[in-house]
Amino acid sequence: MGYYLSVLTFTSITVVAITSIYVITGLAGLFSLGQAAFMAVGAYTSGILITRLSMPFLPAVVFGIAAGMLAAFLVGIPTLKLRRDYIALVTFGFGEAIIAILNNTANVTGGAMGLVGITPYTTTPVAVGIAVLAVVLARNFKYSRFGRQCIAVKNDEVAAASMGVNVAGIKMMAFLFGSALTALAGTLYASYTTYVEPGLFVWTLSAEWIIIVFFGGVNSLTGAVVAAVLLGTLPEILRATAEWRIAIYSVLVLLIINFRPSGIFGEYELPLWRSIARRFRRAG
Amino acid sequence: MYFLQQILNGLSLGAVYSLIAVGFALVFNILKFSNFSQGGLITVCAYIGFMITRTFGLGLGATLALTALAGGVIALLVERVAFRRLRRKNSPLIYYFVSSITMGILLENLITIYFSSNFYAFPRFFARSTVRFGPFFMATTDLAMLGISLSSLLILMIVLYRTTFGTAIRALSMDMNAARLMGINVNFAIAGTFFLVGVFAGLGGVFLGINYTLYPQLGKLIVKGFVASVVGGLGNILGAVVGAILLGLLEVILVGVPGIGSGLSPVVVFVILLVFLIVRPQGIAGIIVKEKV
Amino acid sequence: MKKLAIITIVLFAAAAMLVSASGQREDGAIRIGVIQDLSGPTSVWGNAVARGAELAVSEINAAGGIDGRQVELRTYDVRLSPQEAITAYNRLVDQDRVTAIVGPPISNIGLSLAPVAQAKGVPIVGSFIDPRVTVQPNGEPWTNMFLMQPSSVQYSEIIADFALTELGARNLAVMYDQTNAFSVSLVEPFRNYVNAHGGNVALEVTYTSDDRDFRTQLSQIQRSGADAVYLPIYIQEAVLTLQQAEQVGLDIPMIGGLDFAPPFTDLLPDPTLADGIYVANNYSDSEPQLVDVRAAYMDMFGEEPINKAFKGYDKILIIADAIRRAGSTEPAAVSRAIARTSNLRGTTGILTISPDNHQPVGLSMVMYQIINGEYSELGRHVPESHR
Amino acid sequence: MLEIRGLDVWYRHIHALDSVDLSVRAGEITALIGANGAGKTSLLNTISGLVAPRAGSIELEGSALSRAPHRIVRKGVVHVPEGRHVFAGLTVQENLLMGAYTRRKGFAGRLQEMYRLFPRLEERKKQQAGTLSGGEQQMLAICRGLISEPRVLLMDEPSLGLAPLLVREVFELIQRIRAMGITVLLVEQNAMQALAVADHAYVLENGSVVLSGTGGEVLADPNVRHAYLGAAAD
Repeated sequence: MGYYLSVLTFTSITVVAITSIYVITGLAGLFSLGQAAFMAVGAYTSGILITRLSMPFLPAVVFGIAAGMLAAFLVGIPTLKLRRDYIALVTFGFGEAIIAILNNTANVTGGAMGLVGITPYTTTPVAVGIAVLAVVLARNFKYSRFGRQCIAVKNDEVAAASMGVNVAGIKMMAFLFGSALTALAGTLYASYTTYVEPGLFVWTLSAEWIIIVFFGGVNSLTGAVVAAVLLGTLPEILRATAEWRIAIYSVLVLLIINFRPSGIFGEYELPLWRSIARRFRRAG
Repeated sequence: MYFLQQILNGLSLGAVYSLIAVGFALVFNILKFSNFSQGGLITVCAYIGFMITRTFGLGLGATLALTALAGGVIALLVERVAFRRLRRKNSPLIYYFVSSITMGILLENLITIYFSSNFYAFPRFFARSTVRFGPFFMATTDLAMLGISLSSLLILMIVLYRTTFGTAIRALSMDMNAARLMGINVNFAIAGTFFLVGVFAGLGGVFLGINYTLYPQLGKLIVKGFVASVVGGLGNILGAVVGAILLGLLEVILVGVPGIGSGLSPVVVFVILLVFLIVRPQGIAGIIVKEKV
Repeated sequence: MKKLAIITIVLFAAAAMLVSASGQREDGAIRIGVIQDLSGPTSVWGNAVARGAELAVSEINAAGGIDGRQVELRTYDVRLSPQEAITAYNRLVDQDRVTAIVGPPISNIGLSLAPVAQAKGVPIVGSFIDPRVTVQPNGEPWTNMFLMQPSSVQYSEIIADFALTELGARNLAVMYDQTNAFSVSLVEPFRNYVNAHGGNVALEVTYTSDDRDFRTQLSQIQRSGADAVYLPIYIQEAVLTLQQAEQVGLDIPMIGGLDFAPPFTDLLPDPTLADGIYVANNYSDSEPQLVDVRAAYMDMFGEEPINKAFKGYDKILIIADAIRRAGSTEPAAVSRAIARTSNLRGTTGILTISPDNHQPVGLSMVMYQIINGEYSELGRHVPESHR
Repeated sequence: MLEIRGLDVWYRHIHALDSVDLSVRAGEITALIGANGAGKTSLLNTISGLVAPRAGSIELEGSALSRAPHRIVRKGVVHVPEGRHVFAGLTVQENLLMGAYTRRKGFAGRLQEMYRLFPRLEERKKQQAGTLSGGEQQMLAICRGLISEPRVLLMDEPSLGLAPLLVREVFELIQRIRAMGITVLLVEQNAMQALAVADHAYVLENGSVVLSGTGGEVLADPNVRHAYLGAAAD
């Protein structure tokens, strides 16, 4: 039982992270190779507050999210105006810089030896609940005015601007919202494993998330969430294949990308979600 | 004196990065995405080179040649498996990126599966480990690497700028459909480019293996090539080399700066990168080559 | 579109069911878990530990098993991820119902497993060098975490003492990887010991795991006038360091960590490059039982065992010994027995585990000097304070 | 020379060409006119292999034309695309070299012919094509198509965006190309001028052929006059 619960908890945390990538990459078309660093910001902020100041979970999470958003704002201001190829590079550089800072402030963060003894506040129901909340928030964002503007910007910035969309503003909004979710995933993670170290948040993790979103279908939130669950548990399912499992995983992803480039879900959304969203819009 | 020696060190580090950055630039030039499968490719090549020397007991030259050839062939396979279908379906660029990262993970893991219960290293190819020029010195492998990367780069330039096939590759990178209308076999030309990328990965892999021993994550270094190639101007080959050498110099110099050292140099590199991209978004290449941004 | 999605989900569900059904225990066999990095950046070590454990189990089974019962291994890859380690641990405990677990040589994995193991009760015998893996912040040991090699404190004290007493060094320099927990954990105790015993750490220089050029750091060491330099670094960087030290002209004595143990010199372009290096290893090649294990390993896997393979072997010995003494395969009983391991002859030394901190007691390290590219044994070294 | 039967082209959900029949006779100029989005460019792109048809056949002198662009060019069917699409970073001479990619033998001689045809290109042969004026680029694009000595030249909007004087020059050139014995399939928005030089003409509307005949017949059609020439006549 404990085994299934731990898989469920980690999967829920992955789902939170994936909704953030869905918002940033799927909706706004921004390509962040340093998103894992925002997870680190959330994890370390909450972890330090909990261990050093004995802060309770909820305020620590709030501070974690706020720190993530602040970092996103600072990175976003100069970056989001650049061409898209450069956003990947700058976020990548930011990720490396954050890891360097974490390693170099050992008296606060524990450096490479990590931050230990974070109180395990994240229980399975908390993680699942927050995952559901994150998905609902992302869905509402998608069907809101801002979501539609994001999609317009992703498809054609010039056209979107000519229709009166504040391109830089909407990109910033998606980046802030997404990074808040990433930081949230980080706070959950820190309070589940009770231990974080800088090496966990390298760019390959950001790349893995992007792969998951594309696997599910970059235009489908349903797809992203389902892919997070499937690919999050796949290494677990393949555990018995030992060293082969990551190779099998990669082959599967290559097959999907090649033979079904729109991901397994394409642009499909669960009808239920759409109808709820419609009701939301009417109510709002 | 110390400073000049540091510059020499930075140059040799830059030579390593430039072998990688050129591979990035070549693919970006044509397909407009950063090909992260190159890291896996380099790792595979390093092990292939090692197997070649171990099995046949060959010298450096023959090993390099055979590995470059093998690298080329593997790169053709990578193109076939990871990118050809995407191209046929006109997929957005980000799919190429996802495909390339996944391909890189796959290659790295295949190496892990076959080789990862021990460390391996190339035999020694040079009798003397350093070459001295008066008060300065340079590692023989670094010197060889600098020499071979510069000469292979020169050959690449000749191919690209002096042959019809090379001109076709450049034409392709500017306007793929117009190139088709000229009767250029685009699949063939792209395969040819990947072959070149594989050749560079082969050379790079052997040198990285010689210098840094063999382990499955050897290809991790490609991130430096990525930074260098973007700073150099996306898809510009000469720019990528200059970017790589500047990055090598910068890193070596930063290590010697009190208060920064190696630990905080990623932060400084990030800030410089950011300022650079804001001030000069076309990359370094704008200065050197007038060609496309 | 929907069809493909549904097919994928059904396939996954079927696979998941198949996997969870495979957790049935075979009658009579004792099951031992193995958590290692079979992929990821530390896969070389993980695979070596797993193979060493495999060898030990095959020998135990060939000799009739433990109390007549065969031993079965369950090996899971965790690719240097605490997340994977926690789920792998839970799976070994809940699905596979193992008696004990062979842990990895990676402290970060140990740190994330300690609280889980405390809660779930199945012991882990690992070679996590960080003392925080076995001892809680309040000074109590983590009930189910065990270390079977010198901790980073014991280890760096052995080396510091060796440098001060045997080499007569007073001014020491340290170069380490700031991004690597193993490397970092070996610095502070070294500095403390040296400073407390009449020496002085003149210079500490760092690099990061992405760096490939250490010549600047090595020149700084050379200019610092240190008598000797301590290098608690990983094997790839160790190879680079020696090559570059030669270029820089740094030729003061170097004292290496475990990564300088064989097959280190084989990785150098020229083994004599390592001449004059002092190395601490867990075991001595001259010890007779090691010869047989090495031969058996080469027989089984067709290659030389590295240091970590012997540790994998010994971890199984400790667990098997504890099961025999406990007369039970109940994890709690086995855990208590492991805590009372005493004078067990392993390949890496005489293993005694202290019930107070779950770390080995009085474990010496065998010192070597590399001469003409060959390891020349200087005997075991134990500081006064460790006896 | 070129026989097109029942050609159907789709872009995802858009039906670009709807069973188009069309024949281009050897040695003639065949004009294709129609409004924006009528499918003219789609038709040329399909002939030159850039777009794959869902149904239909394209035959060159009685044998089916390959679908791979480089084989089509080798067969002598060459497409001068709309918007010129010269290789901006290549020099003028390199652009022409690319034009002769499939027929490199005798390139030097044909290069001189092209330079004789357009002395301005020779003056600028070392200059990057992107730095040329619009008219020069158009000439370069046409020369690049001609230099492989095609049998059929597909020309897409060669007069687009050019000053009136240059437009006249282009149409004179088209007639000269016919005089060289090269068959021309011409797509033009400038219907009046196109029809004036065309031996045969087709009118496309919403992906279907709605009218065909000799240039004069089509020019005389009242609907055509109303739809395409109204503005020009005023």
